Amino acid sequence: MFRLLKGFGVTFNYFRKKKITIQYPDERVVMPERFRGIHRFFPDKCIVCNLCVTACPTDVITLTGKKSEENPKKKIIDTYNIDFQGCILCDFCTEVCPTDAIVMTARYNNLSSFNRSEQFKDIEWLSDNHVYGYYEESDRVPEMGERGEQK
Amino acid sequence: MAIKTETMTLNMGPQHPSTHGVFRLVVDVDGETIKRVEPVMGYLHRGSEKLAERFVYTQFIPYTDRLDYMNAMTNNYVYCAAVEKLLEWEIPERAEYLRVITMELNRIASHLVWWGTYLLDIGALSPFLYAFRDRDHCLDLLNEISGARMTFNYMRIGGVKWDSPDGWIDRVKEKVKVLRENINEYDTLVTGNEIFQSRTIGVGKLTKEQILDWGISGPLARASGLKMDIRKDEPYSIYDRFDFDIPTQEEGDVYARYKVRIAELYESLKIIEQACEQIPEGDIITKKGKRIMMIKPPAGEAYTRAEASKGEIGVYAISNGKNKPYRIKLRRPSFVNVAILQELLIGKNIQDLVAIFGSLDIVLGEVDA
Amino acid sequence: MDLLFMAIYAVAVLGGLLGAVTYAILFERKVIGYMQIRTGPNRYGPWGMFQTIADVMKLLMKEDIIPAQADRKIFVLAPVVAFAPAFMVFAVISWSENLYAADLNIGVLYFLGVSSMTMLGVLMGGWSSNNKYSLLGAIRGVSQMISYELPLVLSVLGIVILVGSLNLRDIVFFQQDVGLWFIILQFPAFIIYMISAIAELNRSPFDLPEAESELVSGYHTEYSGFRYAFYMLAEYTYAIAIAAFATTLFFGGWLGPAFLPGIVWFLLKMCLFMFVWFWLRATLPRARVENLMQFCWKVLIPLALLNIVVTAIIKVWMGW
Amino acid sequence: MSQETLDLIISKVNNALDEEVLVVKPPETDEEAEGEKEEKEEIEETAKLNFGKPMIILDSEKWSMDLAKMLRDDPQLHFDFLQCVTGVDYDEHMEVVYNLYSTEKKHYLYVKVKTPRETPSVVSVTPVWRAADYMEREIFDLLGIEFPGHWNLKRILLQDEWEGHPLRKDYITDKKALGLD
Repeated sequence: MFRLLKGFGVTFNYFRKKKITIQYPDERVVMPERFRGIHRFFPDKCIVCNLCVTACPTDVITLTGKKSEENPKKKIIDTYNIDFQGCILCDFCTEVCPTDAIVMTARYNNLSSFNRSEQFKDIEWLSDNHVYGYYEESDRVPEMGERGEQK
Repeated sequence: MAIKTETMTLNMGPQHPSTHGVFRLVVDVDGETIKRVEPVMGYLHRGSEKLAERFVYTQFIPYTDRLDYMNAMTNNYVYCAAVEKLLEWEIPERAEYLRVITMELNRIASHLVWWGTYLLDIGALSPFLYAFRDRDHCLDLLNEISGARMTFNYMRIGGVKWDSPDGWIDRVKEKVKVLRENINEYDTLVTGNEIFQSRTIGVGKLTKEQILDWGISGPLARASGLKMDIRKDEPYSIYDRFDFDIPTQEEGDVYARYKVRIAELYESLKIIEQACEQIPEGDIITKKGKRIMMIKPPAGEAYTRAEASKGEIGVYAISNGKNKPYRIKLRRPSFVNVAILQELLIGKNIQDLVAIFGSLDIVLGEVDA
Repeated sequence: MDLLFMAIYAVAVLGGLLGAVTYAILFERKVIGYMQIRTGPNRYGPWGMFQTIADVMKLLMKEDIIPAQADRKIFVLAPVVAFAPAFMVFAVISWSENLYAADLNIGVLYFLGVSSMTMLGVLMGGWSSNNKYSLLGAIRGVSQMISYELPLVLSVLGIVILVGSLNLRDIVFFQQDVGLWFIILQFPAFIIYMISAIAELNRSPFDLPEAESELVSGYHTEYSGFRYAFYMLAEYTYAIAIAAFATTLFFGGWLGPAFLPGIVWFLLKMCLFMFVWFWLRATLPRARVENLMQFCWKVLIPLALLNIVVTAIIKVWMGW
Repeated sequence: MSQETLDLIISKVNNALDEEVLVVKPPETDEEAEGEKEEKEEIEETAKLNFGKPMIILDSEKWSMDLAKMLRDDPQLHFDFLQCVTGVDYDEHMEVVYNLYSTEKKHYLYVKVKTPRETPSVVSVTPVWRAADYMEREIFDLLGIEFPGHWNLKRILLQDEWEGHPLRKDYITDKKALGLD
């Protein structure tokens, strides 16, 4: 008849326990290194192979290349845009990239904007995206193997 | 003396606190008694099946995440398994184990969400937060291994994407212990509660015949005494290596469904524990599977099914030998299960509507595909 | 001169009440938050002290919406009707030995009579908003409040029999003389009172009229802004009134060890009551409609009647 | 096991229809495989094992409610659980695939029902398996296959005013009209 009274014990027990809320803007969850956050782009490494464009299921990546000045056989990246309105952060672009020129950071909080057009991120924004997370140091080269075995 | 009454049409949804998304129920009520129900859906229709025909095989995997976003791992699995069946590939052992562990973790997360939101529908506030705390334990683990908390995109045709990070298996084992304790606590808080029982016992009964007739699967079927679990009936992946039971209940009411789901939580924990013990070293993906853009199954068709947290999820994949699927049909358990509503709710009152509707555990992403 | 005093007292009580309601809401959110392993409001002011004030400010600044199809006059009047009786009953509450408004010799009767009018606000609000959820909520609310009025009244009768007076201050003095609070002497009555009080207040687990998972928000679905705030105010005022009434009847009012003034004891006891209600809300699911009615008519009322009979027999037998 | 089930199904269905509707390709022996291959391909195979599970292919005229009832009620077949209904648009014809499962006998059956592309129409099985209710509506919605005998055949996922059937291969996605471009 009075099994419901047991429940009061449970809730009162929690009343005394330590709270687990994370006070978001003050404290932030650190995402694990594999976290598929917002992209970072390394223009120097890109070989303009267009693989990320073909791999993207949502067709949000557009890029153009130009001839390198020093070595006319080599192509270098000219523009590289991701339209984050459609990006589903699926990681296929980084998975197919042969040179790790595009990687995903553990960052998750810099896409909010008041304007749709601001979701359109260009090469500068993407290569500058190193505020925190796993790819914090701008000069750090992600090692092979760390990003998985598929390379 | 008969009192003259008039029916009133009540539109529950598309925005209503207990329809769990954009689902609409057109209900004719006489007082609070329901005379007619018409479920209206499609508000979240994204044309997943159409999209699949546009993609190469691998590219569709992130879209399966978005069907039943509470239990995305099994969706991943069943799609990959369907293509693997067409390709007739062998999957490395370790990949299978990782698949099972992640699927079961995700099943726990899904059931916990059901548990919390269902009690919120019934009117208890706290279980929701307790459940989400424990669900977060699962999601953190899945985040670590797959890089996302809900839309995992973890499995690949031929294996899985990542190997488990260092110490992950140990962390899973620890969390299993924590979860087991917490789930015990839920039992104390809710299962014996008389008010909860009065809301659920004898409400929304489904007979075995109804279950079979309407093609209902998963915990709903098992709560009506039908011992039907694809993990046992037709062991896919490596489920035949684990020792676990299929919890069933005979009553078929809401309370039975509740008990089946709670019992399933324990079974899933059991499977995870065993899998963590047995997991071998080795490859995580077949050689051919690594070339994700180049997968070309031979022409053919196959229906593959798996036990998702909501019921039987199936993929009917048809290949014509090209690198894009010819047709992908998704058998979504929620979509099939929700059909029973139009029959089940007649004659009940609005309060029971919420209790019954919640007990079906549908996810609108899956209903509308 | 008396009139002036009365007006001042009423304004003072109203002011105090506004503050009390503000912090009752904060208290509720904090208690429930703590029970749900979170901290509750903590952004405005230290420990979230100004959260409710900010909420009220927001509500006051909102656009005042009256649905086009609503019955305007009744719609506007309903929150006031809900609030007025809840506030009026404070006239007979005696905060401490010396602090009271009216030493009314029919205090209990006045309290019960006036407070039962709050249900009119629910009915008017639910009916006039011309919303189906509101209507259903109002139907549930009125049937529930009328039904539970009975056990509430009956549970108090035992005390009235023992004391032999309807004056609330006499009841407290009686407890002082006997040296026992009525919670011990009239324990069954206390339980009945607590349960019917929850139903009267539409609080969880009997919050069917505003069951948010079924009826969106019940009888005040269409209310927004200031009018919604008024409903909130009425609800919490009534809760405080019921708690104050219970404190007087069962917990010996302002009685307590002398190191604290009587009014502090009174408020502390009220807080205890409120805490129990919040605790219930954090623990229990919502009850069933049929069960609610059955429980009232088949369990609570017979029990209350039994309690009256037993009390009367004891009274005669003991010769009090 | 599966081969036996297939044989059983073939005999039962052929019995019910009173003609040899279902034809199995005789198992190829090594000698035959070389010489007679071309001839055999001309006989259309209407019953086979698909990944170890029986599959039968029928024309929509042959597929009827009685046949469905037989599949469900026959004590040896006992297909009481309809798993999945799939509609497929092959460019030359359309197909509806019923995946049946027996919870007692634990065997499966794929029933493929072919229907012409111009006037696609397949008898509804909702009176036999209510599970087909929503799944057939979905196919009607997305592929435009009619299901005579369905009690409430109308669009389910798309809105009622939608034009065309998106899952048909010749459907042109008008991105402009959808606001995607």
